[in-house]
Amino acid sequence: MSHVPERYEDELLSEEPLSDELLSDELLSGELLSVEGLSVDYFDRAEPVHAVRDVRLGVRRGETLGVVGESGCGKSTLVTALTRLERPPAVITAGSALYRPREGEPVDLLRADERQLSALRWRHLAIVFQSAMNALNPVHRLGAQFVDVLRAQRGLSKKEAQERAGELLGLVGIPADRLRAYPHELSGGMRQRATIALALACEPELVVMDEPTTAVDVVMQRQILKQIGKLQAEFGFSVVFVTHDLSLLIEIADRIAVMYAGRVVEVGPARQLYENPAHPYTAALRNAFPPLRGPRRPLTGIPGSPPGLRHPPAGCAFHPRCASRFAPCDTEEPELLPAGAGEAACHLPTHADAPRTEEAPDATD
Amino acid sequence: SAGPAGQGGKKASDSLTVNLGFSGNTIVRNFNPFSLQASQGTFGFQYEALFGFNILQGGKFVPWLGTKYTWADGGKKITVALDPRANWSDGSKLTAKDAVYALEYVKKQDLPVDWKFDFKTATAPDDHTLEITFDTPAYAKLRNIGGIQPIPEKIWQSQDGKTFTNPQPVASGPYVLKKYSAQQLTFEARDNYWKQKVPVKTLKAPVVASSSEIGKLLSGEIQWSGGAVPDVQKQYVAKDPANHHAWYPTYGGLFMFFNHTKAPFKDVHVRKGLSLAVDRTELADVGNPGMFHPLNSTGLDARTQGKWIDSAYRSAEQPKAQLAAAEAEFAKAGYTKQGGKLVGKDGKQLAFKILEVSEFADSIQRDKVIATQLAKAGIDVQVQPIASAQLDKARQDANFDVLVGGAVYYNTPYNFFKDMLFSGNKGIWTNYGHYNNTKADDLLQQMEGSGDDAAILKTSAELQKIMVDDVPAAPLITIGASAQYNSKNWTGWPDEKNPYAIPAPWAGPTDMVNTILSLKPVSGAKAK
Amino acid sequence: MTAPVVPLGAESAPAATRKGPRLGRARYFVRRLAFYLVAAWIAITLNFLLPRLMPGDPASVLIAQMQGRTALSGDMIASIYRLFGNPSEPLWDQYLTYLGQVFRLDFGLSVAFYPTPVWEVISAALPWTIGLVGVVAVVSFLFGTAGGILAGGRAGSKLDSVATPGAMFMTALPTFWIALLFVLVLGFQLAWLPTGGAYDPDLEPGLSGAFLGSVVTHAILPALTIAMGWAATWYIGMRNMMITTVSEDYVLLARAKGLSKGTVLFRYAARNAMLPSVAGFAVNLGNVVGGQLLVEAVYAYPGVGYLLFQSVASVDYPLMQALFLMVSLSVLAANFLADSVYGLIDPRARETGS
Amino acid sequence: MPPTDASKPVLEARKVSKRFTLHGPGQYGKEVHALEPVTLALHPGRITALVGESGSGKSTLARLLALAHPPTSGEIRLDGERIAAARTARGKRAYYRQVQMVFQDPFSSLSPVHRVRHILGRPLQLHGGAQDKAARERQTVELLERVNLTPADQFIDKFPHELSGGQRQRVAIARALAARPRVLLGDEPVSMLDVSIRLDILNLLGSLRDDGLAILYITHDIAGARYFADEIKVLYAGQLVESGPGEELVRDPRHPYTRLLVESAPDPDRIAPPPDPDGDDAPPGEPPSLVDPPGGCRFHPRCPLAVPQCATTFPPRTHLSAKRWVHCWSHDAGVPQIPQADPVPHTDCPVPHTDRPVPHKDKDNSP
Amino acid sequence: MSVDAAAVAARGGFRLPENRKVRAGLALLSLFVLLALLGPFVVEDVFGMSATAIDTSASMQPPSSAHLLGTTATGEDVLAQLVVGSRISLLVGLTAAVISTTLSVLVGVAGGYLGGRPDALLTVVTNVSLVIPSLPLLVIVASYVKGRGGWLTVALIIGLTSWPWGARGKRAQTLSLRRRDFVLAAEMTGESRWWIITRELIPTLAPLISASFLGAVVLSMFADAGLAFMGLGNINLTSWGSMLYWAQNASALPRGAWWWFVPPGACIALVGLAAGLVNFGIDEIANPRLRRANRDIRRAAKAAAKRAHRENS
Ligand SMILES: Nc1ncnc2c1ncn2[C@@H]1O[C@H](COP(=O)(O)OP(=O)(O)OP(=O)(O)O)[C@@H](O)[C@H]1O
Ligand SMILES: Nc1ncnc2c1ncn2[C@@H]1O[C@H](COP(=O)(O)OP(=O)(O)OP(=O)(O)O)[C@@H](O)[C@H]1O
Ligand SMILES: [Mg+2]
Ligand SMILES: [Mg+2]
Repeated sequence: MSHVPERYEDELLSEEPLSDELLSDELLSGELLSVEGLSVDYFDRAEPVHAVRDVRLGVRRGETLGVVGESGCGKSTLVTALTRLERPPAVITAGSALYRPREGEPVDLLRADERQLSALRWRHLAIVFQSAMNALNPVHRLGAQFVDVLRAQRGLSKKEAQERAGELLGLVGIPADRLRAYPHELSGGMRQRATIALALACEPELVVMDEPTTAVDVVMQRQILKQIGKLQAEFGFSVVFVTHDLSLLIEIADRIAVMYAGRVVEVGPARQLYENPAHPYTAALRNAFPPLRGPRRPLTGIPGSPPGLRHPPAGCAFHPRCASRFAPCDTEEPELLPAGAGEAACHLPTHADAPRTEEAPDATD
Repeated sequence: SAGPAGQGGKKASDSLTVNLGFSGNTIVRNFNPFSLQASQGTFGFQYEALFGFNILQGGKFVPWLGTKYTWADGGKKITVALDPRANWSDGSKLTAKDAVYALEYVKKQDLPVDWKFDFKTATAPDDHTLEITFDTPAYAKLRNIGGIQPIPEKIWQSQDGKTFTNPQPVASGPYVLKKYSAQQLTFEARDNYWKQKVPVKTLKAPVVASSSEIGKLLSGEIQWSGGAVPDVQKQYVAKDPANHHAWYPTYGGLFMFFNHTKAPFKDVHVRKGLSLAVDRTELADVGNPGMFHPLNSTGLDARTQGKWIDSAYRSAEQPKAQLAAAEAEFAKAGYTKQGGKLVGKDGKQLAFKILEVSEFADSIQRDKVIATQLAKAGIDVQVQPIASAQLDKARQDANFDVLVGGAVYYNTPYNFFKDMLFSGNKGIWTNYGHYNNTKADDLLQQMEGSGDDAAILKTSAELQKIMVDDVPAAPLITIGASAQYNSKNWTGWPDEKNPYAIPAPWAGPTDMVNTILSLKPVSGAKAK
Repeated sequence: MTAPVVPLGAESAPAATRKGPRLGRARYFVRRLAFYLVAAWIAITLNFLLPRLMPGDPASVLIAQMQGRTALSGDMIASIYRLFGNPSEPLWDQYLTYLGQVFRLDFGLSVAFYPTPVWEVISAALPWTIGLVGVVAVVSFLFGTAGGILAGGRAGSKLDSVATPGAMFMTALPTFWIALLFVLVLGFQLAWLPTGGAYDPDLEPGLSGAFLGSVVTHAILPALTIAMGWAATWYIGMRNMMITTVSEDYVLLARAKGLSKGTVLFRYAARNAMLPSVAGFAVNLGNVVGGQLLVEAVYAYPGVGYLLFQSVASVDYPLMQALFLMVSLSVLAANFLADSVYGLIDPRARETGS
Repeated sequence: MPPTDASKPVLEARKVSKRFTLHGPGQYGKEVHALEPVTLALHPGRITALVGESGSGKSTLARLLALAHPPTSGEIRLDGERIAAARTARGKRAYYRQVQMVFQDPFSSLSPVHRVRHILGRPLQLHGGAQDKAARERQTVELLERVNLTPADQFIDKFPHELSGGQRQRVAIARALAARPRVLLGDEPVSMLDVSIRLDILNLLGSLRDDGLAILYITHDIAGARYFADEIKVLYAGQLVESGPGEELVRDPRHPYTRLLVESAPDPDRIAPPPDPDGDDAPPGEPPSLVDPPGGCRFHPRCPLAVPQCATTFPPRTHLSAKRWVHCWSHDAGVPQIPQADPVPHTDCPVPHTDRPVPHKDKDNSP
Repeated sequence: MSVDAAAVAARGGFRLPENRKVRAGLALLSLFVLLALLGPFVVEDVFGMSATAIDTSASMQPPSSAHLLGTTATGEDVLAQLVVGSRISLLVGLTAAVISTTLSVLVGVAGGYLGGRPDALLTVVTNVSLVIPSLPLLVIVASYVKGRGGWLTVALIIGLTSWPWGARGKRAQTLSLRRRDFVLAAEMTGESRWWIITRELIPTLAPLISASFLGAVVLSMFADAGLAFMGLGNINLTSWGSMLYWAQNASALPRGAWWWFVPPGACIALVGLAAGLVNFGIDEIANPRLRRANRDIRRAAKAAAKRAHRENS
């Protein structure tokens, strides 16, 4: 509801208007959503968890932006902060997220008050969660969960809302008579598709999907992805798609942001990322997925494990696991700089004394 | 509604609220005078007895329905004259036939009434004369005879005395039941009461939980009560000395009963030792300091029963514990003190239990004090609370060590001693210890046939000697009929100066009714 | 050959199982019912065995006690033996006659309230308990739960930081001791409220305003005493459930949908968080009948709990036995009801075969 | 250890099936037909992958093999000998000395209250004959080193919650190895781990295979199975539908379900979007209810090739080559059971898993 | 409330939890245990006070320097009684809790682990015992055996009537543990059932068992006090419950003798509070969402949020 846990909210009600220069500057880029310097901490103990650190990210109209990273690298924290759904100990400690709707004024989501937000919610900004079982209210019928939002956000009558809900379910291949079912009476795949239909209820411009298919089978996953693609083509919304399955993203995303230890370490077009990763982590990640086709060859994972975010390693957070680390990696934090068609936060391309191997040792193909 | 307003506003002086001490928190609508479960208020206020004795005045005769009695045939025949004014609450006359009917009724149905006694014949030569004959001299039954409660035949003839609950009694007493609820009985004075005009028009008897008794007394919500108010002088009287009164006249004594069928209590030295080890002054001060005092060693109370005590024993009292003397007695029984413990020949410490009724917290408290006192003599005493029915059984079966209990006085010491010493009373009231002494039996036999005080006093002296020398039970302290009353609206209560009745609202019918009929409204109270 | 096309509707429900679920549900229900019948039978049997297993031969104590008070007819003695055990009869025969007597609800006469039949004594006390404890149960549930919803919905708010430690403290206090304190302070020292009984005995029981007012003022202290502990319990349970529920994905989704705060809090979070409490509440209703033994005793409130207290004090075995049976059976009934009704609030519990 | 004969199976399941009886409200007394009669053999030095979607009975089969459930029908054979449901503690111990399991979730498969020392020490004591403390200690260190938890003394005194997921899974594997088993049953042993760690663990298992262990590898991930296993078996709704060498099966799936599985798997190398199995946008349906499963081939309601026969009779096994078979009526329509020539040379296990030349095959036998 | 046993156990074996509530609760409890162990010696032998010495001249005295907590109606020293009484009260509480916890662990864990017929049987037994109201049963049984036996009898009765809730909870916990693979893994290691129950399940459940044990101690102490208050305890013993009983019977309440019944009740309440703290603490360990960050952290969070807000503008 607010970007600070509710208990701090009272003190933050005063709102200052956006500065003009920022607006005009950003408007040029044509991005639907521009995230700048976003940091999120979990204040649960004396030492907070720095779950998202200084993230810059842009979502273009109509595109699918994939966000990938290992477990615990801050993907969910990032998207919940963006949609202003962060849960209590999470505090947004810096940054802005400028949202430019097709009509109306741009809004900085991170500073929008409750009123502004509820105007944006679901009509502009919808979300799909990982586990559909948990995302649907178990004690309400499926229909009711469509109807309440349609009535609240679109002002439809109950009857109209019911009809519309039926149509929406139809979009994802679920017969309208299932509106009367309780969530537990639906199969996992149907529930997941239902939540996607729900996300589209108010024809939003941006749909954030946090691992929407991890709980379903590959077959069902494929089917759901196909449906998302079709709906996206039809309605033209942008998708932020969070997953840790890089091979899946490469297939479906236009651009991919790779996260590691709370930071975006590389962003770029999907194909480029696959074929020509700029960051050793991206390369290593790619190589951790055995290919479905082609010759079998020995693969190795990434040695070590992701760092804790309470005390992320100094310098590049990946350096303890990186095979091509060199002098500055453990002290200087690399910035996200243009690399190829995208950007990467790595010292390798920018430092003169970087070890000049053709490629990072793991990233051979 | 808390506070004095509960008395009923402007008509305050017409009514009085009394705590009759209903057992349980609800009143059972049972006014059958032959049921021992009869609700309080059945006797006295409604059913009346023939006559009574005021033990506070040395057993003075108190006429009631019967105005006088005469013995004939050496105690084998008694004639009671009935008050010709006596009538029933429905207006009809109460005659000697009604008394005869009650006697026959109880006999025929074998009802468990406490005044029940054996007789040969009971007749009513005329409406106001009752004649009862016996096979043996029956002087000692006078109290039971006085307790006879006549009943109107027309109502009772169709009833089973065991089960009839008699919800709306027709009786001869000053009050009739006006309203019954499980929480309160409301009595209304009869205007056709035969004896006199009834001063208190409305008598309310609500249920009062013992925990709230003192509060209600203090607030004036109840004006007459007989509960066990702890430290009544400080807690009640001192709070308003002009109006709050507490008088606990002695009506009996508290005794430590030994089980005479069981070692080591068979040994008189043990009994004496135990008796010597008790500190009676301290005991008297437990709970209600200043209200009780140590008993005379004969078991009688020197202050109220003094005239029956043999001159040799007039001042035989043992207020303080005499541990050295006790130790000497125990030594005679083979007990020696070793390291603070009184140890017998078998090497074991003298140890026993005092059984006590579990509901009586104050009795348990008192027993615990005795236990602590005896502990000083090196004896291990535990108090064990048990259900009263179980206690009855334990007494009957002589299945206990020591009990502490009360014995009550009557018009003469005969009943007292018979209760306590008669071997035929083993296990029941109050020869709990199964005391068996042929000499005592003979003496009692002798006394039963004597009609005059001098003869009674002579035999009694010998019984007193048995009490002192053989200690069948150890006399402890007096017991008093606890009564608290408020003189703000009503005066004329019995007190030390005018002990015309025992004022406890649970006392005998004549005492209780005598009290209520003697009250006078305080003139100022009406204006309030 | 054309492949059989799978119609979309085929996903909706496995048609072949239409008959199945109902049968399954019936069997499930029958099993629950059987369980409660077994439990009832065990309660009844326990009631039979208790006095027979206990030391002190209650039957003869009872007979001795009754004989001290009234002349006992042969019938009554027989009845006492039936209920409390006759050492001379084989246990099995005793059991059968006992069962017969139980089914006729014949528990004999109360000792403490002789000669009132036990059931009459109980039925006089029952309305008071049901009235007092029942109202308190409902009210404390509503208050406790509502407080828990508000506090749990906004963990860390003022309400939460004040009420939660308070409630924790409340649950740690022995209820009868609170009753004692209330009696001392509110009853005696401030004399604000009556501390004994159920109404002013001067008043005519009826529907008069004065009488009802008196009933209410007499009920305030006992009610408050019981309600504080219960409400605190409900509060804590609800708050913790709420905190857990509020961070469920479906609540987050409801927030994401831009629904109003109230809708999110109540329709989404509270409704789900309440499920365990509601289940607990129904079970708790069974305890209503048992009353709040000690609280009723402290306030001398003429309900079932106090009755039990009195029956214990006056060793009224017939009354004790009947009370125990009655309380047991009501708890069973309430549990059975709770089991059966739970499906109404939680659709997952009324499973249709999947 | 008995001599390892690569051609003879160590552990076999012969026509085992499993039904579970349900107890909840609304389904009381119903049965889940979790596994239809399935035959499967594990060979020394060979990894057999079992692939199938969720609920297809993979874990059930693994648990039957681990004697965690008694089979409803069929039998389990160890070294050709029938294992009567080992009830006694001795019987169980003897069996578990040969067969061990690695579980999916390393977070729940290690007791939270014991240290690594205890977790590994117990099986060593029970099975390894390491009775005295010193021997136990030594062997524990060896085990830790074997699963690359070095230096071992850094890990030996830790509680599971002090370890990362990958480290925990290594401890779990070490525990399984402590009994020196000949069979390792892995029920999705890496699916809960981060991608970056998965390969390490799989490579570790691969090296154990090279030591002669028979491994059952259960997974969702067909690409992983191809990478790692020697042969793949595909389970659908409790029925084994296809089996074959991994590479070949993925390249040339013969059962319509296998094909669907392969086509659905993410594949960055895919140039064109996968052909829609139904030709249009209709979703390919969902796995059937196992309480009330469809008759015949359970895939028939979703199968694009289904014929009426499919709904009534489960197709018999069609051997496509010595190592490949499939259960599908489309392969049984009177055509010869075994194709005349099998272009894929089958070297017997153990198969070197590196750079095995896989001749490309264009021939497509599917209808 | 369901608490995940393994989640609790996973927080570090048997070490003292860092949770403040747990620590405060345990500290308070240790204080009372210490009081019960040493208090009577100190009070009786060092200060020469007596819990039973009667002094009718000093009855019902409010706290003074001679009697720090005043005296009873028979002039006993309330402080001495309080200290001496702590022993019996805790003894009854502990013994009853040991009995009921042992029973509940045996029944619950065995049932949950063994499953099948033994479980069905144990479950029925538990559920039946559960629906048979324990308080009236307790009271009635106590009234039958009244006065026979000492504190042990009372403890026994309480212990034997109060196990079913615990058993149910432990069974549920065990069932959820049973689904965890480490139990299966232990079986596959070749451990015996008994070993698994005693070395795997019970240790894992240990934090919960100890929390429920503390709960049982408190409930037993409440029950003991209640029984004593009704006069169903052994009145020769001094316990907090019997103090309340005597106070009630001597009308301490209407007489305003708060010093007589407030201290024993407060002691019981404090022990209750201590166990409550431990329980709430354990809940928080198991379910971190219930935990509330301490004030410093909340302040830091607030400051960070504010800063972010300002910077953007
Ligand atoms: N409530 C919380 N309190 C403290 N730390 C938290 C909390 N929630 C998440 N974190 C930490 O924040 C970091 C990022 O968590 P997040 O859930 O965003 O990761 P993720 O990338 O979505 O992981 P996954 O792939 O497992 O969903 C993790 O290190 C996690 O431990
Ligand atoms: N103990 C059980 N009682 C009842 N049904 C069971 C039980 N165990 C498994 N099943 C059912 O048997 C079927 C097969 O389950 P199984 O766990 O073997 O599937 P799986 O292939 O391992 O799935 P996943 O990939 O989700 O682990 C499922 O429908 C499951 O619900
Ligand atoms: Mg996430
Ligand atoms: Mg599985």
